[in-house]
This record gives sequence, C-alpha cells and structure tokens, in this order.
Amino acid sequence: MIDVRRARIDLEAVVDSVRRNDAGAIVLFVGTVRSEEGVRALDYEVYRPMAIKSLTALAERAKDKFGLTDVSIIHRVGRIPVGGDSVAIACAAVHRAEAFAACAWVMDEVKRIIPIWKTEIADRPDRVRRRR
Amino acid sequence: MIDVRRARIDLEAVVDSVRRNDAGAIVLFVGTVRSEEGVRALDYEVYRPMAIKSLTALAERAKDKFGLTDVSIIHRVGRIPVGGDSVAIACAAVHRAEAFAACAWVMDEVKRIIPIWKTEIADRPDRVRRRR
Amino acid sequence: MRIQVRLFATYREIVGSRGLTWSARDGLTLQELVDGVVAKYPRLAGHRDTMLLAVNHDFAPSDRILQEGDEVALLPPVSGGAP
Amino acid sequence: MRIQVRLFATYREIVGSRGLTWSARDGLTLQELVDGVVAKYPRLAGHRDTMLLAVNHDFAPSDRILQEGDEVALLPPVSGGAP
Repeated sequence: MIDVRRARIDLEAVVDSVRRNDAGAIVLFVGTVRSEEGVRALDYEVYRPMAIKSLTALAERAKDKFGLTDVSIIHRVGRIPVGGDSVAIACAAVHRAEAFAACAWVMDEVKRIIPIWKTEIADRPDRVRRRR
Repeated sequence: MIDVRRARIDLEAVVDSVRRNDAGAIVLFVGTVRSEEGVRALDYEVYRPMAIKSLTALAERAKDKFGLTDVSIIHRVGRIPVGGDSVAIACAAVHRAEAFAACAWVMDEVKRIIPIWKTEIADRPDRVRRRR
Repeated sequence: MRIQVRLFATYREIVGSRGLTWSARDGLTLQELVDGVVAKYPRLAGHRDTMLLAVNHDFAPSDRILQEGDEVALLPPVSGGAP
Repeated sequence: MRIQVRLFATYREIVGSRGLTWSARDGLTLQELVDGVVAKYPRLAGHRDTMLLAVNHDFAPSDRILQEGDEVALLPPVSGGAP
C-alpha cells in the first residue's frame, strides 16, 4: 500500500496491509510532529504524482534489496498538529533483521528523495518558517 | 506498558501507550506466528511473575541505554494460531535512530532472557513438538 | 513549444504561483529553461545550488532535452517524514 | 526448611507436575537442590547443561544459599517472541 493523503493514518490498517502467513516479523515506523517551542502544527506540501511514483519505486527497491515479503508507505500531508502522525512505514519479512534494516532505510530514502516539504505553523500568527 | 496476556494484542493501543509530544519517532515490532508445514498454532507457556519482572527491568535498561522517552512490551501467551501476533514492542524516542536500535535490541533480549516457551501444535493431533 | 513548469514551497512563494507555462524553441535543455526562469525571477538565484529538477515526475539531469508537453518541476530540498 | 520448585515446558512434562515442595536442611545451595531433583527424576540429567536457574523470579548462580520459603525455578532455554 502506497499513499499520500490528507486523512489521519490508520496504523492498524498499515500493519494489516503487509501481513502474510509466511512473514514472521513486521516493523512499523511512525513519524510524528514533535512539539517545539512556538510551533503548533506543520503544514506538509506535496508534489503528488511524483511522490506516488517515487514511493512506488522505493517500495520495489526495498523489497529487492532486503527480500521483504511486503512494504507499505503512507505519508500524510496538509496541516498536522503536534502529536499527529506524518508518516507510517511497515516492512514485513520472514526474519526480523531484514524488516528492521529495511524500515530504517526506507525512512532515510523518504527524507532524501520524496517531494514533500514542511512549513512550521506558529502558535502566534505572525511567525511562520520553513523547516527541513 | 508491560504485559503478558492471553488476549489478542491491540497494536494501536501499544503504539498509543508510548506517545508523547516530545517524541518524534515510534518503532513498533510485531512478531507473528509464521506458517510452517504441518503446524496450525503455537502454544506459549510463561513463568508469569518472573516474565513481568524481567520485562519491567528490560524496559528500564532499554530506556537508559538508548535514551528512549518510553517503551512498551506485550507478549501474548496461550494458543496463538498461524498469522496471530505473539509479541509487540514499541519504542519511542526524540530521533528515529535510537528507536530502531532499541526496538531490535529489546526483541533480542526478549528471546534471550524472558521465561516463555513455545510448543508447536500440529495440524494432525498425533504430532506435537517443541520449538525454540 | 510549451513546457509546464511546477513550483513548490519556497519557490512557489518567490514566484507567487504554483506553475508557469513556458514558451521555448525546440531543443531547449532543462538547464536553459531553469536559466530562463531564474532570469525572470532573480530571487530564485540564491537557491540554484540546492535546486532539484524533475521532468514528468522523475528526477532529470540538467542536459535533458525538453519535449512539447513536458512537465518540469523545480524542487527545493525535500523534507518529508518526521522531524 | 521447605523450598518450592517450579517446573516449565519440557521439565514439567518429564516430572509430570508444575511444581514440587522440596524438604531440605538449612544452608542448602541451589546446586545441591538441582542435584537432588535430577537424582529423583533422572530424565532431567540430559538437560543439565542448558538448564537456567532462578530464585524468587531472578536468575541466580548455582552457589546461592537457599532460604525457607524460596521459590526456585528450573527453566529450559527460553523461546519467546516470534519465530
């Protein structure tokens, strides 16, 4: 399952999307909007068709590189409040070492190549700044 | 949250149990009963008071070692069918590298020191064997 | 020929639009198109070193020769995922 | 004194019980208790090398001196978690 959406991420559904009876290990990464002085939310902007294409290719590369049975990547966009989930990555494998390594690698790649940008939304309306 | 229980594991609740606004990364490991020729379930037996004590101490060691903001470990016991979840470990940290490393380490320790044993339940009633 | 140019985040704010329709001679390279856009919007110049380029939803090298109907995207450094 | 002995998995099956109440002289070590249990249930002998020992829910060294009311557990190699 690959998606970029404005709706809240259903973590149980993300895990379920990679379940298979021959996979003994599932690793789920959840990235959340961390609280920071003066920030109440992050606005995520996306180049959607390129993001979907890149995430689909990234999932295939992860399967090949780590021998995963399945992988799902869901990125939320739009305004996400502090504490909300921005990204969920689930990797399933026969053994856990591959699932852990793959999930960490996929998250690194998401940050490196997927066309998504965030802007901090301040708790005071006169303060807005971009953040990497 | 530390628990050893017969009931199904609620993954969303496990993730929620480690959420905090200052943690940007949550890694969840889910171990499931993998399908194998002739096996329809695993029976997990536990030395419960020692398991709870060991898991509680393990969670504290993981927090110290990796600087986690929180960790939860839930192990299901009793009969778990193929495809069912036997263990869930959630590690939350400010940054994801610590959460990934801690979650993999905790799972290794669970296999190494927690007094839980499994027995295969065969799809034919005359075949039962222990498995590590 | 006409090329669609997509702009995101900081670049969108600088240009004041999500996209431009760019008229160009046949055989124009991606590099030449970017030079033209930066010339028209000089505040983009300081971002040139970190700018990523895509054609039709794939990253592309700057010597790529553009075709009628191509969708070019000028991308600031990406910052998805968790903080 | 009396010591509670807990047995799990393979050991439980060999002994045919989840637990024993063991009567012993004061000053008995964990090692001596295990020797006694193995002498009574000789099919445990082959498991001696991989047996883990706990007293009152913590792993304990075999020279541990036991006290009245202690709960000793004889543990086969553990196998929790996912396959």
